Amino acid sequence: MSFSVANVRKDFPIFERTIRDGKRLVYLDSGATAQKPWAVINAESDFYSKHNAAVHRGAHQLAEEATDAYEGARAIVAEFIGANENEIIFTKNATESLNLVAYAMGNADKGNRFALNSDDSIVVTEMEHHANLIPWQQLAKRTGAALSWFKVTEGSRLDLSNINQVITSNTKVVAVTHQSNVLGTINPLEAIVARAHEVGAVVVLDACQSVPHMKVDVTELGVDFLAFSGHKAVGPTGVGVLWGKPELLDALPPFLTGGSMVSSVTMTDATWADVPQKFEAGVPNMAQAVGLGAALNYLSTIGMDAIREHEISLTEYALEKMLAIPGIRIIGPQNNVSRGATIAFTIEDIHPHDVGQFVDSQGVAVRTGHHCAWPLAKCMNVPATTRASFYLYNDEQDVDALVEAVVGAQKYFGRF
Amino acid sequence: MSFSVANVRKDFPIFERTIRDGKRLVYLDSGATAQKPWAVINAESDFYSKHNAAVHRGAHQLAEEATDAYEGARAIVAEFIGANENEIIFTKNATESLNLVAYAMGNADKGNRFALNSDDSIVVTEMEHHANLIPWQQLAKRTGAALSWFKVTEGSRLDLSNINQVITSNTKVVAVTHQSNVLGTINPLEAIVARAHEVGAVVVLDACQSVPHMKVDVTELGVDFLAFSGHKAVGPTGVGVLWGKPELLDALPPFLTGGSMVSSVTMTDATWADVPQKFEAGVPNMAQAVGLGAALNYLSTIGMDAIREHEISLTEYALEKMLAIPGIRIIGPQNNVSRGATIAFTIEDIHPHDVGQFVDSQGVAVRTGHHCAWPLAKCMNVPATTRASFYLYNDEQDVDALVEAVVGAQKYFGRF
Amino acid sequence: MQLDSLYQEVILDHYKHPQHKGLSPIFTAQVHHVNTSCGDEITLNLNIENNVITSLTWDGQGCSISQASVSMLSDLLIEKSLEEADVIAKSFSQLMASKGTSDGDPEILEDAVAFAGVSKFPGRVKCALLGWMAFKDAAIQSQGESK
Amino acid sequence: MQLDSLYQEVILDHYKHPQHKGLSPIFTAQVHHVNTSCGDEITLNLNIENNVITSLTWDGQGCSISQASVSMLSDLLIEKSLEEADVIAKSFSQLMASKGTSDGDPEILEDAVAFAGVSKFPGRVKCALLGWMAFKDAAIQSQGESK
Ligand SMILES: Cc1ncc(COP(=O)(O)O)c(C=O)c1O
Ligand SMILES: Cc1ncc(COP(=O)(O)O)c(C=O)c1O
Repeated sequence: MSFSVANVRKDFPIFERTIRDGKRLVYLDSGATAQKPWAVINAESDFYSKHNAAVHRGAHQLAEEATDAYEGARAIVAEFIGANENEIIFTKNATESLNLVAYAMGNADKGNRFALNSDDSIVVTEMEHHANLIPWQQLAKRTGAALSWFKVTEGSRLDLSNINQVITSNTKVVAVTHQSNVLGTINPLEAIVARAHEVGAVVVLDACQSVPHMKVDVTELGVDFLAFSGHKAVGPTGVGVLWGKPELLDALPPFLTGGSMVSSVTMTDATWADVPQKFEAGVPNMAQAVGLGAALNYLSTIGMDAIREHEISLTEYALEKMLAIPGIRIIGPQNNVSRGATIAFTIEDIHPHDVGQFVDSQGVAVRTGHHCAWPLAKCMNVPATTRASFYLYNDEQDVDALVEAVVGAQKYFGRF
Repeated sequence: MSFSVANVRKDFPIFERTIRDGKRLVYLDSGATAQKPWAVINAESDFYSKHNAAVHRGAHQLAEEATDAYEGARAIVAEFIGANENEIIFTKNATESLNLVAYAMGNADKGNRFALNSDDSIVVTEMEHHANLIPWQQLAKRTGAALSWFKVTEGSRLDLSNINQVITSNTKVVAVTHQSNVLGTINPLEAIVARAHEVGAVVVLDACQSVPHMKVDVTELGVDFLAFSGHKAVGPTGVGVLWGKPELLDALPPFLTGGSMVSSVTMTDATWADVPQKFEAGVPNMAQAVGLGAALNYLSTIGMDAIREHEISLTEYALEKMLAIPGIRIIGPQNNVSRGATIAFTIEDIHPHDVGQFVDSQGVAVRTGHHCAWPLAKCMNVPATTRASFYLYNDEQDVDALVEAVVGAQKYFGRF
Repeated sequence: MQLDSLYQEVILDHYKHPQHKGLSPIFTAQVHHVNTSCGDEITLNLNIENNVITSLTWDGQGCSISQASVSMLSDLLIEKSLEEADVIAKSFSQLMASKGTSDGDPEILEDAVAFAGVSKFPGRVKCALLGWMAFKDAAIQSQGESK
Repeated sequence: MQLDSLYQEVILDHYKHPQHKGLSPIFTAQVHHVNTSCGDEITLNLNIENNVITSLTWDGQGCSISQASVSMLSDLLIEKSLEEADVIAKSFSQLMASKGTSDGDPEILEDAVAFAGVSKFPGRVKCALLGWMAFKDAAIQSQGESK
């Protein structure tokens, strides 16, 4: 139930390099994108060098092999989140997955269960990443539907006290993040799912920050759609996933149109293939899907529960060490309850960009800014924060390096 | 001005393998997807193993390196097609590029130059790939605009005799392929561009089958938007390109929304970043863009004019050899004028699927079916065809292997 | 030659001399199926009386595998009860899913065991199943009618 | 330490003691610019009389680089003609684009040559340019007004 970080790091070639004149790389930006193990890099290379061909199309051996590899990856993804193969759609990233749902709903004709009009409402939260906010703003604008949202409490939790007023009988969609990419807060979903389903709304879960870090089972969660990105789960860039309940994917109109997603085509009209092909227009990101399969297999071998445990104990350690720095303010839960290994903070009035630059000079890679969650920054009343996010290849030494660098930044910018 | 195919093949690892019990791989399916040289495979691997980080976002060294690599790739693409960097948008494939334009036009508010209504018309052609047909069908349905098209002549050319009736003063968009992926026909664009611009319409060029095979210069062509896929240009899967004239990209509303494409965001509204960021929502397909840069550099080193010359002479040879097979019917121009190295055919009444299977057993990879151009198949009056498509790594020996295999199929299916 | 395991004599024979091709005007259900990846099409007329398949005719165009498969299907299923037909259809589906590991049950499938080789060619399994999918669909429609 | 080439004393000094911060009510143009990648904001009030910058005040929040840059900008440009300001702005832009290969012209840029080190940090060039972009914009607006 536990693993050696030192061994894990050996699987990731990037840790063989150094930063800023020979410093050890302390990579604390996995919330933006994760590093890649050889298993993933080699899976992509192998696909290109041995089996590359267009899937589903050719009558030749390479096409058969490519199709097997691609559909095999779909099966791996399905198993990883407790779903069936034909419920998995490959996209280019979670942003596309979420846009897919929003645009496809916008394509629904009157009478379709997803058709929205000015009587309807869409619910989001104040802690959404732009990717799970703006597509819904735009859908609201296109259809005339109202947009409402759950607020965030002082304790950095979703305020569900008014759940019955926010999710009403007019609500058609509730789009919510599983784990905030800024606060680290893991949201409780039972009440939201129960209320949404009570009023006949679907729940769209942004699982970008959860699927890579903990065991996620779509059946247990009870949500209707789920999106995540491969690149945050030690997978390749250029591949994301949308999962949906099969009857909903069936009812949902297509989004991108073109080759491979049709049943028949005339000059003026087209009918659609079955799910998942209906949602995968064009030659797919085959090598990237195969790489994602390798990534999830890699994570499974280490064990998602072990990864979650590791992150919990690392967060425990980090919170304690960081809260001891004078002048620090942690933006997010101060305790280690229902929270992931993402710690955003400000330090006195040193601008996050300057903090980030200083810690970078020490080999510590963090992210600074509003982290694509601008409304959240505004409601936490910070123009920007510095964010450290941990993953399976980080250890307490990395936390120590961060703390030392932050203290160094305080000294550096207080030097006159 | 010429190159050695034998040397080129050494750059492509897939040619080290064999097919169907030890047969030499004769890959004639580059029209579907091209094989990848080591330069491309290594560019992706290197990105992951040495520079991987989220672009445009981090304040750390890896993020700087990743941004340099990604934006460097944009510069390579721009130069390759004679454009400027900020006119290049990375997508996941050409299908997304074309959907982007169609959906973004659908997002245009009244008054925007791209807004369409029931007075307007969209023009396509009968030889479009589904990717440059169905998005326009759907846009027409959403906006009420009419869809009309150029027909294909008996000689497999666009029938432009009625150009002034097809492109009218109501026409807002003319979407046309540069080279048919079935017929091989290269379309003359001057008349279409001139007429479209005369009536104030934009020309959207599907350059999937041209950019990989010949020198394409957007300024010379005079079109307004151009789309192609990386994977058909010896680049990675999962990356495509949309180019557009800068003033048009400025005026075009965004398509996918989310992180990195905004200027400011509140809970209810958002404003957009400048082009190209406006059209690149979410963490991009960084490694794939970098791989595409390497692919185009590889092609440039060989020389696009040399590649085109090579393909012309190979087509000359192939047409002659194939036309000599009794019972063959070539679907596309029989001569070698304004045509690419794609040869679709039927052979007696042997079904293409059976032809494909037989030639595959001989190590020859071709594609069979309607090639995502169903209306074209109907208008050529063939349910399906067998298609051989050639690229820089093919030679006359490959043509001979194809011819021998086709003759073999005739024998095999005539064996009783 | 591996190809011969795909193109068995009996398959090519059915392809060249298709059985029950040509649509009968009498049917309890008519269905039209298309293999979207290659464009193969089939129309199938099914007639059921007292739970027995009294006529099964078809028309269509496609590759040798899809045409031979529907031809054999008609030979096999005519005069069978819907329950018997179901057993045969299931057995055929299993054979197609076997990836070359099964020889098929000649008691149930008779000549159609010749399709065992097709299961080794994933790209062709859909061809072999086209007619069977159409039949399944038609059987459901017929039963709906007769209720 | 490489970092010191970024954070020159004079830059940190301007950051801690910003010049001309606090908006004057008199202006011919007011602009608001945001660095979308980090959220830095600046409001800049520009007053032009007879083609001369008589007042340039600003307010905003951001990192040391963006704040120091606009502070130095105001020191540099006040009392300059629009033509002189344009020469200075161009020179600063060139320095920022130099990727560490230029030391900057002290005759034109005075203390602002301290930003030479910033050009080695591509992630920070935008910060240094924020105020200058705002100024450019304000100058165009002011000229529009006065025509
Ligand atoms: C002419 C043409 N247009 C569009 C496409 C679609 O490209 P992709 O599937 O890479 O999006 C293709 C290839 O499939 C093509 O040949
Ligand atoms: C919570 C959350 N949602 C959505 C996204 C968008 O993911 P991507 O940029 O890979 O599409 C991210 C990451 O950027 C995220 O952290």
